[in-house]
Amino acid sequence: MAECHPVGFQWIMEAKARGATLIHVDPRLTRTGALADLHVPIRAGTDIALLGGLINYVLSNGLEFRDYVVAYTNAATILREDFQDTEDLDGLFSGWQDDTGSYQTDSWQYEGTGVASAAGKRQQGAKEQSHRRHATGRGHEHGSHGASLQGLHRMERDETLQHPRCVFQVLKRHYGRYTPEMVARVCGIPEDVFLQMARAITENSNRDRTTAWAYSVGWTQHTVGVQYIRAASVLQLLLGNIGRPGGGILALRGHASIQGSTDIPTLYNLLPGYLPMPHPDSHGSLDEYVADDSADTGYWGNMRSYAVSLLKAYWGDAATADNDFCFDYLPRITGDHSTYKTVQAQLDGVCKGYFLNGQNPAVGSANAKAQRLGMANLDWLVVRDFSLIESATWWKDGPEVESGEMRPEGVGTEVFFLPAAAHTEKDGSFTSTQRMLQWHHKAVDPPGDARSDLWFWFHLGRIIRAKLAGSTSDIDRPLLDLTWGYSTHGERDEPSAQEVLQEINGWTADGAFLSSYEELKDDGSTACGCWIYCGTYADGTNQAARRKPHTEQNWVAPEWGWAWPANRRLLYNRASADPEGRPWSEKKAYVWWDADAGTWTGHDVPDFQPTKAPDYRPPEGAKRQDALSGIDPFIMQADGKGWLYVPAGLTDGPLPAHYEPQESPVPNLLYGQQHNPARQMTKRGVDRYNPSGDEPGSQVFPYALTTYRLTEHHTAGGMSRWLPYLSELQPEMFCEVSPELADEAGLQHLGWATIVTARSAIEARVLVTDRMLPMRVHDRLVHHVGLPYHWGSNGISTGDGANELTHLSLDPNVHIQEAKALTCDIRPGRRPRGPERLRLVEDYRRRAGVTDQTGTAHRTTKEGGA
Amino acid sequence: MSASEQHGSEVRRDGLHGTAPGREARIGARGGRKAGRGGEMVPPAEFRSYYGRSVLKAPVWESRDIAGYFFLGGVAGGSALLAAGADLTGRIGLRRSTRVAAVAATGLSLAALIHDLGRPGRFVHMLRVLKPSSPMSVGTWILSGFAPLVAVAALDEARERLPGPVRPMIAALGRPSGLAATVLAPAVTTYTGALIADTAVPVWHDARRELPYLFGASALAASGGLAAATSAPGEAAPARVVGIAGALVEQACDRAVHKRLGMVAEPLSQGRAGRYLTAARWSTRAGAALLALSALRRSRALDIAGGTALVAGSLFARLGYFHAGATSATEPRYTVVPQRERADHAAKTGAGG
Amino acid sequence: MGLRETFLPWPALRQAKAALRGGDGSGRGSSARSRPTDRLQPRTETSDRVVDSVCPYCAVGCGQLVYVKDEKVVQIEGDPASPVSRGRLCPKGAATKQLVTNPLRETKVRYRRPYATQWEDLDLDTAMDMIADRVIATRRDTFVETDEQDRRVRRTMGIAMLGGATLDNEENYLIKKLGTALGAVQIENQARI
Amino acid sequence: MSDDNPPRMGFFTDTSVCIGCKACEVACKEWNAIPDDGLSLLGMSYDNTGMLGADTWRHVAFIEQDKPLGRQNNAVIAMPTGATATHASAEAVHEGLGQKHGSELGTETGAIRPGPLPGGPMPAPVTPDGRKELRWLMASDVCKHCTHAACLDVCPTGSLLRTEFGTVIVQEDICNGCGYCVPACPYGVIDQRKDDGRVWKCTMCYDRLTAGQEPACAKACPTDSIQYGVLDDLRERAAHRVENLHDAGVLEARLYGADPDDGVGGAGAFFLLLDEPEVYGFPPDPVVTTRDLPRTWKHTALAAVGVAATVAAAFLGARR
Repeated sequence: MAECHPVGFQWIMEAKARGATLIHVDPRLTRTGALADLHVPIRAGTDIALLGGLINYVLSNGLEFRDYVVAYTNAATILREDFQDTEDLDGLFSGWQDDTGSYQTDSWQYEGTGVASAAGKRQQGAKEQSHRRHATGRGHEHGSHGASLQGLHRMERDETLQHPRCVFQVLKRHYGRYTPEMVARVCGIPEDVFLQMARAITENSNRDRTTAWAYSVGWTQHTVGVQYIRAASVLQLLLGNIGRPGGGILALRGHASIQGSTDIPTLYNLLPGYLPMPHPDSHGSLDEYVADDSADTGYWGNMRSYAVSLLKAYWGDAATADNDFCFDYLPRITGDHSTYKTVQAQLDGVCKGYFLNGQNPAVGSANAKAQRLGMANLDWLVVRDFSLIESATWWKDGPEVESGEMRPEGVGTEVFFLPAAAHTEKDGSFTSTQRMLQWHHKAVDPPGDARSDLWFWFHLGRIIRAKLAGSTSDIDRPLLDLTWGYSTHGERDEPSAQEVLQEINGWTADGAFLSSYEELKDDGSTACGCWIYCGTYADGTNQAARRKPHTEQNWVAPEWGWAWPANRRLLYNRASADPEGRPWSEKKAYVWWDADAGTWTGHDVPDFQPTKAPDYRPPEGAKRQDALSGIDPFIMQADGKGWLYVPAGLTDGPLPAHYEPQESPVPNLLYGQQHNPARQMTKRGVDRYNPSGDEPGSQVFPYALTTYRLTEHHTAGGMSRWLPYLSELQPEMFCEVSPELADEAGLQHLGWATIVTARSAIEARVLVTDRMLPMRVHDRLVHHVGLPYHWGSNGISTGDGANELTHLSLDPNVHIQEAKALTCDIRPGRRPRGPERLRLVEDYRRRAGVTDQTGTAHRTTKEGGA
Repeated sequence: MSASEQHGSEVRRDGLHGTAPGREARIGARGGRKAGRGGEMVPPAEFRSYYGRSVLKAPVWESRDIAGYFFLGGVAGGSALLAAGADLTGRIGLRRSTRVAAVAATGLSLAALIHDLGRPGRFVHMLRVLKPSSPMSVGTWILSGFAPLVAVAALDEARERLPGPVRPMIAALGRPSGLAATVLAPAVTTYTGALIADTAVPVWHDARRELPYLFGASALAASGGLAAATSAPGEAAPARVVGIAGALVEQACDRAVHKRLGMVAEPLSQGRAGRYLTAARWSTRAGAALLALSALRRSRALDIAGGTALVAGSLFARLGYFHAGATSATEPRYTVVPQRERADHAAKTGAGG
Repeated sequence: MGLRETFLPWPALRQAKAALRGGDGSGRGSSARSRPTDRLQPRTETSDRVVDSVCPYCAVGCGQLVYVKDEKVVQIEGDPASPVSRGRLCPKGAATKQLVTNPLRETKVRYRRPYATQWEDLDLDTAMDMIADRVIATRRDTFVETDEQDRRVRRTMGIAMLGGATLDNEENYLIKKLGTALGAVQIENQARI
Repeated sequence: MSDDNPPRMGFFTDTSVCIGCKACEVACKEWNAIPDDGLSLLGMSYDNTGMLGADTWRHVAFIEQDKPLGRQNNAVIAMPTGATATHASAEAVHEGLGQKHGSELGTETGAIRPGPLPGGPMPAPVTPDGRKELRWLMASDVCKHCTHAACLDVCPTGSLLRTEFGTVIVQEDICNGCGYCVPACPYGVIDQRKDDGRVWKCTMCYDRLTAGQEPACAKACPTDSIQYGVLDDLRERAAHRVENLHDAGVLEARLYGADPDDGVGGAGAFFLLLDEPEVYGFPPDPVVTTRDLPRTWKHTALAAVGVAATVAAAFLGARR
């Protein structure tokens, strides 16, 4: 956090000044670790083993926050009899299908609920089909909500938590093998260090105290990335650390509006506000779409209002009840169309045109070579950035040109480079990592041809619409009916960002601005571009532009910017009070029930229906939020509970289990199953994998490799490698190794090293540092090679890109690459130039016996197949 | 222990309690290990430094300019004194050569000084203030007074070639100017010693007691040698005496520096500085011996050889001290070791810094 | 800078006066000041306007103040009013002025023809027109009503977009809106990476 | 200085909360429009700046040590470690950099010995007596704005001066680049910018101070490691801070430059350090050189008299 979010780190210091303990878990001692109380060195890619160890420590010592767990989580819920755990199947859950390489998830359901009980609501077949789909690559489609649950009232609970099939007992059994000794053997964390960490966390988690976890892509960029976060969720729910001040699991996101890019998604599987993109199998109409994805209970039950309002925002008057509000205008997704699939579509010649808006995949995306080869197969490419980044110039000076694999004269891609405007040159809002929208005002005009992306996309749409005007083709209707009348101003005809924000906020039929998503209607009388952002233009004022100084309001600072939803700063904050609505401790009071006033009150906007009393119990047949009781704080979930166990919505298991990364120097000690069986692989020549564990050839790539950022640079470098003031602080690519690895591999401080994987070979200057530690893992010693990934060949600070080495084995839920834990070899000296570089990699592949099939087996245990 | 540290902060219904600013964060306080081991410092066998980087900045001066400026200033001051003596004692030849030497050396030394400035055009800014705390400021003012005086005295030597109207004026001012210059001349020879002594450069600062004498003596050796070499043997006696006396005192001072400075004197005997100073020593000794011989034999050749050797010796000495200073500034041990000893001693005796 | 600026009133005289009357007689304080020093003012004071902004680097969302003079950004620093950052910035945030005023920024449209070895210049309007043509053509060529399994999909797999996460919400909104109307589904973002 | 001056302002740099982010370096450069000083990987941990100089007015030092930090548990003692790299790395850095200093630092890292080829004998990487500790110190260095400032004392043009805030600044319109201040500074702070000729150093953002604003570095510092304020207040706060850290088990915390009785009369910018000053590149016991100047002047005068007397004697003697 001190490395990549230094200004956020001031709050860690603030917490430390108030007596907090700071624990830093990382393979390297970073600038965070330098100031931590406890540094826990961990082998990259083993955090679930650590978190599982902590969960086991909590459960086996009875340290859970029992009242919280019973009331607010699904610990008491009983699971189906046919559910089988990794304990039973050597690392697989029940439902594994060898033929599809994925899980059938029926058996993961709660007892009494789920697929079978959905009859009568709609065609059973469609639901089943859809469910299968959910399990085979649609995990992310659920967006912000858990999957729907049918027959909630038939759900069985045992609040004594004794039933052998209740979630609590299943958890206990599942994590029973994650002992401190096992953590030490898998993660390389010495037992006493683990126990110190476990004590610190559990002693600090009770009625009076809370513990927070902060993570970043060190947890997400794995083939089991989603399960990393899930494991933290399980631990935090058990300890009562969710929805309470000082608790939580905080995603430290790395880009100014990366949260906004998810909320108002430029993601293939989502529409604004985490509405799923429709799928042809079960979304033939708006009704089917809503029926399939909306939950009966919880706030997600209002999905139709959100969807209809979005369609009204998109297509305005053209969207009517008669034409299903233009639902049919929406394109459908039929599987994974994520960015790495797009690269494959480019290689296959399917995808022909590509827009890069301030993105540099030739440096920043995994397997950079595949990215460039994909781009070389396009008809046209539009790059919008501040300078000529590697993704704009690969055709003339990329690594493939150097190696002779590519000649400019042989590349048919037509490339447009359009200079982009900076944030000071346009109005607009960023959504920060705490879900807060902050408006930035335009200060000056952009220079030369530089324009905002708002300008580019607005005018591109305008020109396209003009060129198509009069078209009678059915496929052009979505374009021509689109509401696209934003006003423009100034010499450059800059469209009004304010008007776009107004559309996002939404309005009623008579043009009044909405102030809350609770006002959204499903009859077409409201339009709203993103339901969770509804209220950001409440009262006709730009709430995101509010800047009341923090010194003039309380520490929650509700009048600075605007946080979704409904300006809540702490989600699920109903959980900060006990079931009766009193703070769990008067020392941790955040939101509480004011019985006299008959309303929830507190320091923040209560994340609950304001007048729903703690003793409210839903009547039979209640729907949506009304189906949740006064003690159900997790209002987006169908059962209102925090999910220790996920009965639906994940593709790779209802509980996190430790699997080794795609490439690991060791076999999985916990199970016979080596990898996440459901992980997504590319399986093509451009993306080969190193052998793992004890596979033959694995010793050719004996070292663990991890990638990261530095304080002084920004991701793929487009905003830092062209800046002298930042470049001089970290002037070139380097790798970090321990003195022990330096000795073993013959590396010299400040000398050169070549790092090799089955994909490529790069060179880097060597920093030999005590901050890297060898680890005793299993029966062997594991060394890490640390690589910052900022560099490429352009700009004033240059070097080889770490992403030349990374691969395209992905998390199956969200399709994120595993860039944080790989294997490699490292040798002294610079890498060979030109075609020799390819030969070196080829030689490594030959020695390791790498083929297209290496590392691609889904199931490696003999158990659990079907 | 602060209240917040003891009890932790609280979020009560009425707001936050027990907060403290982040700058009071107690780093590493809760790691659970025995405290203070980082404080149990075993005195390291070697001195410590930041990656062997220098603590000080070495002078940015060019050795040719600044060592040359010291040397030429010495020649100028000494020559002016010799010129006055020659004038008063009627040694016309000696007077002529020393007056010319004085003005030439003054001019060149000023040129060297200005040349070394980062902004030569701003030389005149030196005359904005007069700062007793700055030997360079004091020296500049001295030189500013000195230069016109030796210039007039020198013009007096070329009086026949001057245009008519100024001739009588120069003739009248020649001697008074030359004599007036002797008021400033001794300071011209020694202030440069104070100038480099008044820095943080270990060799220079530590030798602050000897440097004015050393530089003054070196000036005498150089100017005496130069005068002896450039005047008739019959008139050169005082020049020889000055040269020899300067040489002897310079040697004595140099020896005293080596002895008193201890390890900080190392750069004086190592590397380029060591080579210059060895050359200076032999050259100066040879020059003194040759002039002494000439004092007995009155040999023009011996005067030229001995005088030149003294001039060279003086120049080498300035270069030697210049480079030794630079080295002592660059090598952190000459800064750290004596200061560490001093600090440790002060800590032991409980004395303040 | 003339001598008048640096010499008058002559500091040495001021020194002398000060020595007599009390004050900076040593030439190390007020008597050595030059006129430009007396006139010094921070450019945060002399700017024409101050614009509220937000740091464009990571997602902490530090408040920034952008100082503008003569329609140029002359300084960017932290906004002390922000409850997030309290006026502080990291090295990247502190380098924001260099980011937006960097002479190394590209300000002209560049165009590379298929199989060409060099860039060419291109007029912005022409470029927009050409891009619009490419989008229309590719879309028309690749738009399908149904997929190979005869499912109604109404989409094009021929056009993809990948955005950085420094895009504003409003920009993302237009990208998704236009992209969706075009029938493009491969609309992706750094958020996935 | 007259009575209506504002109180003396200063920096307290508390290195115990420094996270080495270098925001101070960048904020300083942005505000003062200082040129970059070259791109080279120095290998001094994460320090690629090297030291203060004409183009670096804030410099963050990074020191990796095989030593513990207070009660911090870095787990190293329980890890299968071999010998520490800190000394060997420092050696390699020193070898590569040679005698380069100041503004030269930004240019090149010098020749680095190429490593041995693989295939040779492998030294045992892990030994029972391997490294047991680890701490990573970071510290942002800056001009000390000494009470008795040698740079200011020796400046012959009056370019350097003490402001009404008690800080020391260079007047860029006056400096003629004589370079005297450079070796005069006991901390090696001020330096000449080669292509410009003048000397430059931290001004504590004098222009900002005149408008009541805090210096750019202190404003940016994310963790308040750099604190700006009335010097007396800062000294008080710092003394309290040291006590607090000692309480917390960080017994090695000590102040540097806070003592008004030290060799420079106390620094206007002082530090809380976790090791001896020289480890960070500071002089252990700096003294303002002009403290000794009066005596030196006496010797100079005596020497001048000697010179005059020698010449006089030579002529008097020769007359005989």
